[in-house]
Amino acid sequence: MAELTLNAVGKTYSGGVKAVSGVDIQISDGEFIVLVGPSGCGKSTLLRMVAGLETVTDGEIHIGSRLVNQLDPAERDIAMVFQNYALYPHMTVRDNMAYGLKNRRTPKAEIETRVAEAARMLELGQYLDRKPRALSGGQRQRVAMGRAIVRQPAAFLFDEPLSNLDAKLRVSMRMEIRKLQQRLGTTSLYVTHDQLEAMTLADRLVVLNGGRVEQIGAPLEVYRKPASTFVAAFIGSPAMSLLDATVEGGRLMLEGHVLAEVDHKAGPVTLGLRAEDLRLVARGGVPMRVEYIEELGAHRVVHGMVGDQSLAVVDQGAEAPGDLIHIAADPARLHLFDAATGQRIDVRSRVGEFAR
Amino acid sequence: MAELTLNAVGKTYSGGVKAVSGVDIQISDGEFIVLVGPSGCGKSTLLRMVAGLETVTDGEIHIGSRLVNQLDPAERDIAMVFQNYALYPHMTVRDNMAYGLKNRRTPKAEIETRVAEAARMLELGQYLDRKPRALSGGQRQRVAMGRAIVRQPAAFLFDEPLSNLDAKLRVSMRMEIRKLQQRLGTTSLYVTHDQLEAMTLADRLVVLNGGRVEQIGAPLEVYRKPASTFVAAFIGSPAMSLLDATVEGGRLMLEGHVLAEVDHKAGPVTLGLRAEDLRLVARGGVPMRVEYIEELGAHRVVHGMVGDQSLAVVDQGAEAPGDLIHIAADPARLHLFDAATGQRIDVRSRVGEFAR
Amino acid sequence: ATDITWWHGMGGRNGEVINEISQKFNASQDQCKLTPISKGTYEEALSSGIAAFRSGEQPNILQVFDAGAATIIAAKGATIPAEDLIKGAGEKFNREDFIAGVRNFYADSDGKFIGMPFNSSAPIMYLNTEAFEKAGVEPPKTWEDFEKIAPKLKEAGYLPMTASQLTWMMVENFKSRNNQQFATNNNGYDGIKGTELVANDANQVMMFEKLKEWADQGLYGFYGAGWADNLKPFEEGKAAMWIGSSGSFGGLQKSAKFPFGAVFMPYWGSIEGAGTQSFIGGAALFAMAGKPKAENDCTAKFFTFLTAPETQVYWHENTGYVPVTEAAYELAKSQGYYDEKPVAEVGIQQLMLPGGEWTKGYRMGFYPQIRSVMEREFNRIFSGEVSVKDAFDTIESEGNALLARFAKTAG
Amino acid sequence: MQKIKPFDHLILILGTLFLCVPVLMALMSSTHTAVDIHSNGLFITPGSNGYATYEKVLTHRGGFTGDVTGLLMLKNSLIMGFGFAIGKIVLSMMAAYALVYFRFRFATVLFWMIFATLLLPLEVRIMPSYQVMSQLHLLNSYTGLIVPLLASATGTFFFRQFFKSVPDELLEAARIDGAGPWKFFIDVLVPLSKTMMAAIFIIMFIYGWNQYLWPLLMTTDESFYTLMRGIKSILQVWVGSQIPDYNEAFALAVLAMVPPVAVVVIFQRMFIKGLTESDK
Amino acid sequence: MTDTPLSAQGPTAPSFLHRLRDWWSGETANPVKRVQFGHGLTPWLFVLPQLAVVVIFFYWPSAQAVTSSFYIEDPFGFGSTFVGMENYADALGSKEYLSTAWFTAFFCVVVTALALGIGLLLAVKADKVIRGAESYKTLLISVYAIAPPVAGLIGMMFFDMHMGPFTRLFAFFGHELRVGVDYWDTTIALITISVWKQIPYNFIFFLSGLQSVPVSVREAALIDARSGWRRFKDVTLPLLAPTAFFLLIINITYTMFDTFPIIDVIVKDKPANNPMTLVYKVYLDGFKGNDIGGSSAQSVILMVVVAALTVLQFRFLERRVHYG
Ligand SMILES: Nc1ncnc2c1ncn2[C@@H]1O[C@H](COP(=O)(O)OP(=O)(O)OP(=O)(O)O)[C@@H](O)[C@H]1O
Ligand SMILES: Nc1ncnc2c1ncn2[C@@H]1O[C@H](COP(=O)(O)OP(=O)(O)OP(=O)(O)O)[C@@H](O)[C@H]1O
Ligand SMILES: O=P(O)(O)OC[C@H](O)CO
Ligand SMILES: [Mg+2]
Ligand SMILES: [Mg+2]
Repeated sequence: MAELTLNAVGKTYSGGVKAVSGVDIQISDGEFIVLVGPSGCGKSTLLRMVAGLETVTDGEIHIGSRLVNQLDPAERDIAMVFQNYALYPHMTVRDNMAYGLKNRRTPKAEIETRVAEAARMLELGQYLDRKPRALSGGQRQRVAMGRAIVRQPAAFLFDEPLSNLDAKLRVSMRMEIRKLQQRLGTTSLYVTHDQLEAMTLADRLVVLNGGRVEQIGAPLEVYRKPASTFVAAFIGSPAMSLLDATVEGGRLMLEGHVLAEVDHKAGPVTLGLRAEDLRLVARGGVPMRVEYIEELGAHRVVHGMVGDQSLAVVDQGAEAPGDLIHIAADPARLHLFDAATGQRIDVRSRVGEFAR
Repeated sequence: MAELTLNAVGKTYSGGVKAVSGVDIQISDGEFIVLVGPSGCGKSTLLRMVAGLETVTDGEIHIGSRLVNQLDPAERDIAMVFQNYALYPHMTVRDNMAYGLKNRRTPKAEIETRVAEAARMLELGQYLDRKPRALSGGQRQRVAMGRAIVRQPAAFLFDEPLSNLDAKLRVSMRMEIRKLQQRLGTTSLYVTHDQLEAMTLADRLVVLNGGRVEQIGAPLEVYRKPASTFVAAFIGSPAMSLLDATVEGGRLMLEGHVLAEVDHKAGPVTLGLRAEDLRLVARGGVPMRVEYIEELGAHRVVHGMVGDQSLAVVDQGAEAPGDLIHIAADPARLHLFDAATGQRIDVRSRVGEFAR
Repeated sequence: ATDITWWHGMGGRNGEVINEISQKFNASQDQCKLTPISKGTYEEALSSGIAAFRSGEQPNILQVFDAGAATIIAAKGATIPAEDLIKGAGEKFNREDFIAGVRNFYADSDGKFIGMPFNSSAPIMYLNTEAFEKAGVEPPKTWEDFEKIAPKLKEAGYLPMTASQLTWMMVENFKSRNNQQFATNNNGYDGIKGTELVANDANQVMMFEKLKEWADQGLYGFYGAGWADNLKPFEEGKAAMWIGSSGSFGGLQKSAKFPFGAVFMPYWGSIEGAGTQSFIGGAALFAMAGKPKAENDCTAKFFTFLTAPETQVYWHENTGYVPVTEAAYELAKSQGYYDEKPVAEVGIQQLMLPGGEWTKGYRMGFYPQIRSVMEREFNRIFSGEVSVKDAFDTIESEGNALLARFAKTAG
Repeated sequence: MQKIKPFDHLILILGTLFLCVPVLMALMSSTHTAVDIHSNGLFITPGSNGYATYEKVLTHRGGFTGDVTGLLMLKNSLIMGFGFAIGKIVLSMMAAYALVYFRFRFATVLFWMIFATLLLPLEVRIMPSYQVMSQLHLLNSYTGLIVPLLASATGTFFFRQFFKSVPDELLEAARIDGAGPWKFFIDVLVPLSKTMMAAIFIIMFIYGWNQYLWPLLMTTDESFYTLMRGIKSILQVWVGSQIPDYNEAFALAVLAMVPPVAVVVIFQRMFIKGLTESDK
Repeated sequence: MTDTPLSAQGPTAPSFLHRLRDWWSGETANPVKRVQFGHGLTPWLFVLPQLAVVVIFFYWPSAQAVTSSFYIEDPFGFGSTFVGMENYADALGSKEYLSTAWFTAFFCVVVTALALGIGLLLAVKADKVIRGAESYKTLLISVYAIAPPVAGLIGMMFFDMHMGPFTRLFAFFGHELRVGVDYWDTTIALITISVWKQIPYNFIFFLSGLQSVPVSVREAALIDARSGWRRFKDVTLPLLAPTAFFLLIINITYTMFDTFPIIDVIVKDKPANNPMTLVYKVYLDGFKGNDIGGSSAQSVILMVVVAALTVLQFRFLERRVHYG
């Protein structure tokens, strides 16, 4: 167990591709950090640099107090869980788990205890003598976890460990991972591009975009105060609707409707609205033409157009496509972003419910 | 475009495995039917029998008015989208789409128009000359769709077409499929094991279990009135909590708490509670010990124990693990199932809010 | 005991007889122990011997077939002349003990034995006795006789003649039987440099023109270069005559289901001085150089043992090859072997016919390749692709080119 | 569901006949006498000489020493087959491993150097090869018989393709588990390659088993005779004046087919699968 | 879409130092594996055995062959004359050599085409049938085990001029088959036997190739096309291309090199004017004719031709091959 420090870490692949640049992250002992971001943003590269599977071309990585840039993966005292498990297909579950320990010359008795303990924890006891091919996806996933736990490493690294599982299994496995990590208290770095997974697992989220850190923060903080339109659109489901709005004389205007009073200079801004922050009002509000509706059982997501910009609203009502409805939101729940840079604008005061 | 009729359809594999039995489904022209069910329940088998990729060992399948049991797949006038796309890797996107038409001796000009139209619809225009390997997952998925729609067949068959995509893409693709099907009005049979997908897409859901039809109905009907504990647990996320309860003298009891008055004979029953139907009450209600919490941004799912049975509640509050909270629900939202058979019990009257 | 090895190119029954003879030799004395080793075919044995010699791994004795003789004899340092070897070991040796036809083939121009003649054969003409009776004709002595009787045999429903291995029969032994020059430089005996083939001379061309003519008239059947393909019609009783090896006698006894006899291979009455002996076929044994004296002495001892009448007769009767010494021939005769099997005597008698200027043999390098050229051209002659004259012009020019190449190998 | 038409079976039956009838005739002919075969050609029906022939072939003490029996030849053929197949697998797996799993200068050059050996078979460079062997004092040894044949690229090529298809993550997992190059090779790669090894084994076994010219040149000791050499020495007299013991040659050939066919039949499933796996 | 392509930043050119380091460690832009073991001695230890065998038993003798090709040499090694390119000139200038070369090319094309074609046909059918598939496979593969000289012998007997069944068959159709005498008749025999011997090999590989074509792609084709032939031509065949490419190279190597025992048997040791391949000629002139210089020159020519062919195939054909 240890701290993990990334200091201005960067990676340029030999072809010249700059996959990661200037990443600074300070991870305290026992913390669960989730790296999120769209495909190709450098999550795996970063993780693999920590693991020692890729050379670090810029910056420094410390595990505990050791500078590990030059160390072999095996010397870094980390364990990794791969997206496709990467179990050794010819070894039994037991041997898969024991292999790393054997290579470290752990005494036999000790290996047995640790494997038994991990198997108990992961409820794999009855499968110890099976080969991976005779296991279901979820069970394989747990073996991969087991292989990591028995090692009792300084840090766990996970690269999209759940993305090969079906939706139902994914939900139950992510709970198990969380519980396990809390029990063991091992520093963890977890990569995913599923934002729901990111939200539920992380102590802190690191949102990556194009090889750079876009925002670091607790999940709810990131959810409530996205630092940029990129983060805003990436975190939350359905995605936050982003609309073009303007500030005119301290008033925030959307398609000709005044939404709120804001303390910001005049000009175009990007307005972010989460579907669950909006509600229907009988009269007033901003008019929206209903386009189509997703019935999710527990609630429905109404998609529609305000002017020619699209917007989603969560609702329990009974609108049908084609209806004209009126929506409103608490001004405290509006998000404003710089129209040019996409950076969050924290306005000092907002007044009134939008569109009286 | 046509109706699709399955009449007592069954399938016994040559090994003797009975994968599907006695399935009756009547699909009207233009309807979108989704087959759901857990892994191995026979969804693919059923679909493949309709496609003609598996022999039908029992019953009859009609497409339009034709009995197709003995017809070759190419003669059935259906198009299929496979889970792993099954694109021809050596053909360009254009050729992939055109191939089925060429084989039907469609005139060249006609082929071109149709491919162009499909490409426009699916925003594939700029990729027409690429080979599948040079496309991202989502783009491949659309090509597979394109290959199906250019054919203008009597029916579309989809076998888990989205399960290889990441969560975000899956959401956007499922909307596109729905829109497309509505625009084309082609009868569709869609297999998935993702219940969210099933809910949002289907005109009617067919829930399969162990090769038999468990329930057929509109998504909300299935969601609101699941015909069995199997359906109840399968449809809805988080899954409906199922708890052991008893009816004693017309009163429904859970762990010693009276929940409602029901018109049902005394004895054990299974009680179904959806997380979003429950709410927290300051006092009274059923006490629940909080175990852990999933923060989903828009809301949180609180998991806890009532006695030794687990239960999930959707909430916006601020409880922490270890807290004792009290929950209540509208009796109209309770689901009762026969403890032995798991079949839904429709009780005639229920009185009062549970646990005053 | 001193160990010596013998590499040979014989298989089947012949190979077994070689083993038997070796065992007899080993049993006959106790200073030397001989081990014979089969190295595949004649060509494979020669090539193995060459490869081994270049690496210093050569055997004491190497069997080399007639066509390969020039190759090994030209390589002066590769062998010890058999005569020197035997004399050096203090054993008796007399050239005159050998029958006339085998005396010169493996000797140098002075008549000194380089190789030790061992398994010798002669080309003879086998006859289907029934056919001759049916047609009421006598076996031919000359080709002129053949021209007379052939149409009658044909009338009697037979293919008058086939012949195996035309290079051996109709070129090499045509030269020998008709006492014709085969190469300049005394048939190649006098030196490698400047030796040229004499192939497109009038008589040689005439022989093949006749053959072609007979083939066209159905008097002679040509079945390509394969030995057995030409033999088969005779075995099946369809052909009345077949020119083959004296060594084929053993096989024919098993495969021919009719009485047959044999006569000398015909010559041309029209050619002056014709009717001489034939060249020997088969192979000889060469003592490889580079071996210690003790081993060489054993080799010499074995050569002497080989030429002993008893050994020769044993070999002769078991394989069909002819005995190489007069004494052996006499022994076989005295045992009444030829009364029992008169055909077995034809080959040796033919080898004992009087010789002529050109009958002692020929010495040409790369001769196996020259044979290949001839075989190719013969096929073309009989398929009508080329005229006989043109074919022999080609044979001569390509053959001379090969001989010139060979001359360069001497350095 | 693809409908199987009788036509498909017809083609297969014709193909099987085309391929197998000659083999069947070899088997049948081995039960006739040599003279019968010489006069009548191959037989499709069994003859009466089978027992005698096979008994002779198996127990006849041939050769100068009388040690050359069918069983001795069988033993040597097996040594050739196994030695070659195993040697080939070991060498080519190791080489392919280095080429695929290591980052080192010249890997491409080395691959082409090894691949080039497909261009010139042993038969064509046989004389210089012999000299090399003699300079290395390897004549008359199993080493000399087997090792030079190993200088060919097929196996390396096969394994290279296969290793390329092994998921990258396995190596990564193993490295994190502390496995070095040797441990990874022995603990992970070798066990994973089992089916591939079976496939290569059969192909190479048959290749080694069928060698003729090289053993002929390389060995002078009768104790190295192989079945193939036995067959050839029976048949070689056909170019001359004798009747070869065709029946014995066919009998040896039939015997020579037994071990490879047994290997094929036993490993067939693995064989096909092994070859397939490289394509993934 | 969530893709944020990094190309927006544009790939920066690697510094000279980077490139130097990469060169030194053998790092290339397209490594075979994402992660590889470092350099050092270990990889050499692994290639060393194979490398040693290849160098000692391939390159060393081959170098000797190249050297010999510039000499005319006495087989026993007593004398040799340096003749420069004369051996090459002799070979290339000879009509026979050129006609042998043409025959080799023709033979290569026909045998490869037939062996691949029939092997493929049988593999496709065997892949399709279920009943009896195992027996077909076993029988077809077993033929692979038959010894080459015996294969040759059987072939020779089938084509025997006097009693061969094929000779009778051809006679029935009015053609007198004279294998060993007539050039083209011999060609027919050579092709038939060579194809026969090679079919099982191709069958094995095609069958495994077919089994690796994704089932779902085949099913998609089943829905798209009614005609089995079209499905095969448009979908199966292109997907088999990698296997076919591999087999093409192996088959060409086979016809060029490994058919020589068959030729040897069919021409009964005496080629006369029968067709033969270049390798047989090398063997004939070198091993049987003891002309070391000439045959070395021929084998060098052969090596160059085969190398050129291989490079051509890799450059022009492999590009069309679609790999997974
Ligand atoms: N070996 C490599 N050589 C060159 N570029 C590479 C290499 N590996 C990755 N890249 C590039 O680096 C960038 C980051 O890749 P990385 O695998 O880290 O993305 P990721 O965030 O893990 O994406 P995903 O969610 O799809 O797994 C991508 O643009 C990718 O194309
Ligand atoms: N070819 C076959 N032979 C024998 N049994 C089979 C065959 N194919 C499928 N089955 C069995 O039939 C049952 C239904 O399989 P099917 O593929 O239809 O399931 P599914 O509902 O599509 O599952 P999934 O969600 O995992 O795709 C399973 O128990 C399976 O094991
Ligand atoms: O078969 P043989 O031993 O009689 O030899 C025949 C010829 O002379 C070989 O060149
Ligand atoms: Mg990644
Ligand atoms: Mg399925």
